[in-house]
Amino acid sequence: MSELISLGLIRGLGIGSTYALLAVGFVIIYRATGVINFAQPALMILGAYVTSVFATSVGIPFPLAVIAAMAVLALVGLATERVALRPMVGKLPFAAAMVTVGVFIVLFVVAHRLIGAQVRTVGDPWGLERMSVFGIGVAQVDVAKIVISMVAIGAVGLFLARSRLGLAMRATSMDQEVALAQGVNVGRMFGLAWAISAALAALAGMLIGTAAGGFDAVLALVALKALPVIIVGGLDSIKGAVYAGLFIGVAEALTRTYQPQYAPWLGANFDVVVPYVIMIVVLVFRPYGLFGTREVERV
Amino acid sequence: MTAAPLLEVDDLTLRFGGMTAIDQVGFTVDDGELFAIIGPNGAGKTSIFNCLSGVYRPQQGRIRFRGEELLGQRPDHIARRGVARMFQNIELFDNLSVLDNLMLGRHQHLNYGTLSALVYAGRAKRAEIENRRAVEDIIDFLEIEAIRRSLVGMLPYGLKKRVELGRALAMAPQLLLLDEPVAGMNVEETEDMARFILDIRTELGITMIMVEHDMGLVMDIADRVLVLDFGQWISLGPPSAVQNDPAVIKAYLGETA
Amino acid sequence: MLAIENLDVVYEDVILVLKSVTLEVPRGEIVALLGANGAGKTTVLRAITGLLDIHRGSITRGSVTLDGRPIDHLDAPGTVAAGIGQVMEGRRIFTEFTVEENLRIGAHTADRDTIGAGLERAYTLFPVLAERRTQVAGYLSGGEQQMLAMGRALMAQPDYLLLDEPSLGLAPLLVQQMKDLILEINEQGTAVLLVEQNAAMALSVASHGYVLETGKIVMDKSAEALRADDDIREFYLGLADEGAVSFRDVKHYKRRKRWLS
Amino acid sequence: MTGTTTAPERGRPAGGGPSGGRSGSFLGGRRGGLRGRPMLYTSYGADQAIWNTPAKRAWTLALVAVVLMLPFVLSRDLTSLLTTVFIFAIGGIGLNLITGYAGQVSLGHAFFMGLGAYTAAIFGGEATDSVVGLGLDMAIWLPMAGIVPAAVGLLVAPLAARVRGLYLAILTLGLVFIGEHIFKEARSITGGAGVGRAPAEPVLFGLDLRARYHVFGHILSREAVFYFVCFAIFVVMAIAARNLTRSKLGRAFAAVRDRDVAAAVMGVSLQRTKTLAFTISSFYAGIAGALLVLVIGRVTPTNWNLFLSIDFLAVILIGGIATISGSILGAAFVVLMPRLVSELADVVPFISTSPGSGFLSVFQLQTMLFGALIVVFLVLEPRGLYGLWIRVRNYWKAWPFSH
Amino acid sequence: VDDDDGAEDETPEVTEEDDPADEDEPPDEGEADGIAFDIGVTEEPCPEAVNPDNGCIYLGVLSDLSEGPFAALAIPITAGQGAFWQRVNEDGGIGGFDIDIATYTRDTLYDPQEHSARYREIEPNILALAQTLGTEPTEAILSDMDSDDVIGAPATWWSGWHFEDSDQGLILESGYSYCIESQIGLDWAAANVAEPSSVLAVGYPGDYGGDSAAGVEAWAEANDVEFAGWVETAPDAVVGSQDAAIGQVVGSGADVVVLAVGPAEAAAIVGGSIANGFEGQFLGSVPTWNPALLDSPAGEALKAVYLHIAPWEGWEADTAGHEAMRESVGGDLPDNEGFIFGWVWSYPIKAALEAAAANEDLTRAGLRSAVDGLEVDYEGMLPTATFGGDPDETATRTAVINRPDEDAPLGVSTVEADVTGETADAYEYTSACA
Ligand SMILES: Nc1ncnc2c1ncn2[C@@H]1O[C@H](COP(=O)(O)OP(=O)(O)OP(=O)(O)O)[C@@H](O)[C@H]1O
Ligand SMILES: Nc1ncnc2c1ncn2[C@@H]1O[C@H](COP(=O)(O)OP(=O)(O)OP(=O)(O)O)[C@@H](O)[C@H]1O
Ligand SMILES: [Mg+2]
Ligand SMILES: [Mg+2]
Repeated sequence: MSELISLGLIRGLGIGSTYALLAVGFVIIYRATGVINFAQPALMILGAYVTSVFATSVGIPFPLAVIAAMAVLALVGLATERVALRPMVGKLPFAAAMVTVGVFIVLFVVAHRLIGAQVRTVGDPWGLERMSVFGIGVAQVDVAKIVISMVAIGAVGLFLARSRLGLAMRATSMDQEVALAQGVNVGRMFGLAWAISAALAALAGMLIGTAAGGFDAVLALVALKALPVIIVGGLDSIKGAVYAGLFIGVAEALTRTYQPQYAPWLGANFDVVVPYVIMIVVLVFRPYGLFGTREVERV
Repeated sequence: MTAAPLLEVDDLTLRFGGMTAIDQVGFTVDDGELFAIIGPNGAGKTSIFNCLSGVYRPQQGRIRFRGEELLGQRPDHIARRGVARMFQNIELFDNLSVLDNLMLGRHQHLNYGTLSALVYAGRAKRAEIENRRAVEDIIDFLEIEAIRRSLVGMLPYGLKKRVELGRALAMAPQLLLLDEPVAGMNVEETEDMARFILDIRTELGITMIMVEHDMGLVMDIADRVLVLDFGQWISLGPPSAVQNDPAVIKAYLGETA
Repeated sequence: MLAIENLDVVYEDVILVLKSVTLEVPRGEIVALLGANGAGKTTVLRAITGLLDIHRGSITRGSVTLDGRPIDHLDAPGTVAAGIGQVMEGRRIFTEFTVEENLRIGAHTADRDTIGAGLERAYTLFPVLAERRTQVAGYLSGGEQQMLAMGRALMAQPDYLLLDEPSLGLAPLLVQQMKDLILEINEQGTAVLLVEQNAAMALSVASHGYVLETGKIVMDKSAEALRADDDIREFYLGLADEGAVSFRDVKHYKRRKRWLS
Repeated sequence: MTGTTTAPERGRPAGGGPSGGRSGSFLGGRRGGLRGRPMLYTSYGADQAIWNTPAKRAWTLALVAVVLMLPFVLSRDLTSLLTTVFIFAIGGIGLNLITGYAGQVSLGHAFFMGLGAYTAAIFGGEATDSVVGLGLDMAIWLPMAGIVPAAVGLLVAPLAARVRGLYLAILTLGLVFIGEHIFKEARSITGGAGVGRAPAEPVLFGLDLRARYHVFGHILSREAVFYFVCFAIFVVMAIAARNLTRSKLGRAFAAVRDRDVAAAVMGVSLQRTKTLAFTISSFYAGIAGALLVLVIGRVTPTNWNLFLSIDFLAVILIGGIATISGSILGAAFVVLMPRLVSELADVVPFISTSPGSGFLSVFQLQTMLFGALIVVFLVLEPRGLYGLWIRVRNYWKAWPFSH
Repeated sequence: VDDDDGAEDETPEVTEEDDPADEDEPPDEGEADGIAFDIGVTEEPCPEAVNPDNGCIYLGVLSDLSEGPFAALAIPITAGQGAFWQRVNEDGGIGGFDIDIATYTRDTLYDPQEHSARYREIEPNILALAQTLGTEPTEAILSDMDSDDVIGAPATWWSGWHFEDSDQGLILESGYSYCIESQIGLDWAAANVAEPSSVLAVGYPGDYGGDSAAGVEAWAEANDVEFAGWVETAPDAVVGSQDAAIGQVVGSGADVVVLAVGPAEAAAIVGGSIANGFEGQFLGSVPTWNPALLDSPAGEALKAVYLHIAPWEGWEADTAGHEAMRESVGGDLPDNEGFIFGWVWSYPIKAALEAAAANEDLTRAGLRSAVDGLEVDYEGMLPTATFGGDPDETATRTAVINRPDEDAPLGVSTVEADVTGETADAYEYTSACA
């Protein structure tokens, strides 16, 4: 029972909320620009690295280090958009997605170069500490993941739904030319989307980098898990990203807790493919994910 | 009127969520007729075309074409039965040449398989050449020889409309659906289009249904006119009768028709 | 006054679409711009509103001025701020936004007070929108969407309103209503540049008209003079000497008219 | 009806060229391509041919001659590299068929390549204690390496045909991950992760392709022998793909890509067309996978990952979307570029060839350049190398009137 | 099909060649000081020659030098080899030749495809491979190495390299195999920690984890102890986290867990298991250690319950080889133990070159034939090894047990050196363990 809760549910919600964080980053860029940002994993690991530098090498307090890292990554996102993605406005979304793959490759090399072959730690205060929630022992880091992710996502969601910039960003995503004609500076909206998304990636990077053995550059690939998440949730739905992220996190954690025992024939590390299996099942029934809007097919 | 009509639509109803786009509409179209559908914006005219060509699945009703039920069939099956159409917003393949667009209209007449396509000899080659001839006939008919190899995306609006008409003709249809063929055209272009439509009827003998807001055109060339409003049938008859129907004037034409 | 002088516009660096176009929209007036498909009418509007570059077009010669101040270097947000609103071809509303959100985004550059005033003006001009303020705009009928687009353009309280084929695809009844609306908006002090295929409608509201043919202004006359012009009557209004011609009697040969300017 | 047509000028297609062109028939001439008027065709057949101008024919022949000469002058290592180019071109053509022509973005190419490689290994590999193998001839295992992935493609297609755009891209990405898991677990076929197995034996009609042969007094290295075999396979498959794309199926692919609803109303079955695109593309992928592992020397389950799929997307994007020749150019670029960079590394400052020193290692430079070039290409020349080639060609055609 | 592939038309005219010698690429054959040589050996001095009068022997290095999974180890390994050969050159080289490994060092990312492409690239210019890292990548080039007569030193401890079947006698390994390693470790733990009632293996699939796990299983069988199973995991980059392994470790109830994973993964498993209430002992295979782990959240846990097994002693050991190695870097510390690995792994190639030079035959064939019966002196770092005999007799079966220690040079200090174990000694070595 306590295994179910601490290794299954809480761990699952913890990792799931980081998936949700990453997925929201994907969704924001997708909605603003119609592009899937494959550079997100590299931004994430750079975020972990910058946090690590601020918190362990520079030695500023951890919360400040995290905020500083988010700011730095926001700038990186802004710059990336300006240099590589802005010229792609109005071209095939698939080509623009491929540009982000190119950006990923470049940033990933940079991350490798910066992080080096050795492992690093982000300098988080949680470590392997545990705490008791309603009498059940859970890892502090899992609780931190859930709380921090949900607060960040909530803030971003509120911003998009309520603020004038949020409205303009959504308008941009629907029709760039018309948004321009309303006086919306479309370029700035793209930049903003990238900045927000990169900052969220940095936050997710920090949370994922809290692994007990530290992190190295290849850990970036974990961010790919957010891809099945956004498909299950629906590419353009923030709500979907959150629900699907949590759901997939828990499904994965339950699989890894119980599958080796109850369904060993599925093979070692089956949990790795669980998100994709869920995604395929969902797509069979809903080709636009659980919360995604159907493309209007009018002729 | 002889024998069974070419097309019989019965009790057609289409809903989107709570909104009823077509409400129990029925009509028939005879062989060789030029039938028009008019009505205010959002009356459901395009939706009827979408039901006829299988793009939308109406919730209820019957669509019989030459006695065969079309309802529930996939669009490509319906196309094979001989129903072709022009779209309200041009739906050409912008990245292909005019020739390829028209050859696409011949798709169902090109009878060869994948393997012979891979080899491109014998049957495939023969079929391509034969159908190319048919397409050249249409190019001739519509006077678009000069733009044969142009990419469609680069053509001006009026010519695009004509190419789209050509593509529908290439399908060698028995029923041709025209959705606002002269929208956005000036008088001169409208006259050209009217001429082509009349020629299609007299020279090729194809039955047509036309949706159009240009009352001048509808009243001049249509045989019968169906008027819809909010998805509902409000009038049907020859242009002169419909034109003076008070319900039509109130819903659609306004005081100056 | 909004003025265009000797304007040349080129797409993709090679396709010359506007050739030395000159036209003026005086403050508070309605000016019609007529022309066949592909003549370049929309391009004229894009040149004014700074939307050329996203269509890979550019101005190669000439100027666009607003009250004597050049505005051809401004981007789209800049022209909106300068007081030019526009309704684009084909309505182009945000289908997933509610009616009110659509209106609000039109006031993106304006301050809070203007938004309130703008909303009020839009809802009095178009009572039907007020009824549907919380509805998703995609479900409005074509005519209502057209009104929403006009309301949205008015939100920033522009001095000049550019309308691109507002009657396109509208039923005859709605064309009537559109005409009345344009007059009403104009009476409230907004100058209108009306781009139309539907010459009859345009010339019945405008005080002055221009005719654009393959990128050149071929006529520049008062609306009255245009209505009386034989060529305009024949090719734009579809009226022969004895009145309307039946489409059934159109002769089957090319009769493209070349204008002499 | 006109029997002759004159194509409009070859430059920008906009506007009207000379119309009619009936005069062409007076000039006679059975095959197209009259001297001095290369764009004049006297029959539809000649118009539709692949090599429809004498210049194209001459170029192609010259190119083939050079390609056949190369192994006699190049080192074994470079010969192998060029063989890899042919194999990547086969895979690239396959991906271009589905993604470039039919518009279905697939990140699953690596999975189908893996399937091909393992099918080949089952039919053509040798059995050991740990893995199965039938040891059959290449004449059997090579077609099987295409057919089995094609069959799997056929199975996957119904789902893939339902989802669109980026949803499909990520769905196919799922195939790669799930495939990798299956490859790791199916130990009796794949040897398992970290172990792998030997690939199929390249014995074609009883001839061992790993041996050296005397040909016309020359000795062919084993790399050269395999080079010729791969070249032959590549040529056949490239021509077949080119044929496909100019047939009704090619047009149907484009129609489904650009406007699927309209295509359906034209009588094109979406389901059938997408399924076909998937199946054929998987066939090409399978063949490429089976041949690729012969160059590598080992089949490992982790080889068939996202990055391999990305390499192939780079092939078609850098080469040129929806062109066969573009796929070939792209393959050459993707395979040869890293080598070029490492050759140049010595002259570039800050780049180390020894570990732990310098600003970037050669590999990092290669990878970074690869990424940067993808960005630069897509930003500057969306039609890729093929587009670049067209520009250069048009420039010279217009010479001396170019500006 | 109307194709124009002339290649197929030529095939009927070919005749198979009977002599497989490299006639197609006449090497710059030569002789210097009476020593015959062909490929990869020149009379010209090496690019940065220590002895400008010497000729040059070029050795290749195929390693994981930037972004592959083992780069953290591979970079110091390669540095260690560089230092080793530098010393050989400073001592006058071999048979009148200096040895160069820098010119043909290539980064292959632990990727078989890259490995074989790079092998083909450098093959025409090298005599042998000073390093070929990873079992899978090495197997990808093995058949080419065989036909090219290229021998090499591995950077892997797979048990298969002991066997002619698996390596064609081309691979000159040093030290124990993972399979023996885990047995010695368990023997030692049983004697010095506590007699276990259940043992568990956790590792990556394949040559590394698989080999290690086979040893654990063999040990359990030989000692009549429950084998709680083999938990297959993979690097964090693949599985995201080690949670799955942690869950199984905690649930297994094993007393001793043998780890064959990467350093970060080892730390995560040890730390995570302890945090979740696991109370057993961990033994880590050679590649599980990295000094940086002491600063990770798992540092304390590692110090408490983790012991590191190594094939030879750490940085400070008191042998002639260690002495020379420390001297080579002049008091600096390498990043990790990889440097020692690279150094030790170089001895067999040096011995082979010396033997070939003594035979006056530095051709590839000559070098290859020198391997059989070759005796390698490790200057005390390892017992003398012999190649070509019966592996059951010749395989090395000694290890060193280390523990994490902040104060020690590379984060570990020796608990006991020259460890042997009953089970390991008795293990019947007839084929690769996995
Ligand atoms: N795919 C769809 N989803 C939701 N509503 C739809 C869809 N297609 C059509 N409608 C609605 O159905 C109604 C009828 O639309 P339709 O396009 O048939 O009108 P129409 O008569 O062709 O009008 P117009 O003259 O403006 O073209 C409209 O209210 C429209 O908004
Ligand atoms: N982005 C573009 N790139 C290239 N050519 C263009 C582009 N946009 C328009 N054109 C061309 O410029 C010419 C003028 O187009 P424009 O849209 O201004 O005409 P219009 O008078 O508004 O026509 P319509 O009545 O169809 O709206 C047309 O020939 C059109 O093909
Ligand atoms: Mg309609
Ligand atoms: Mg226009």
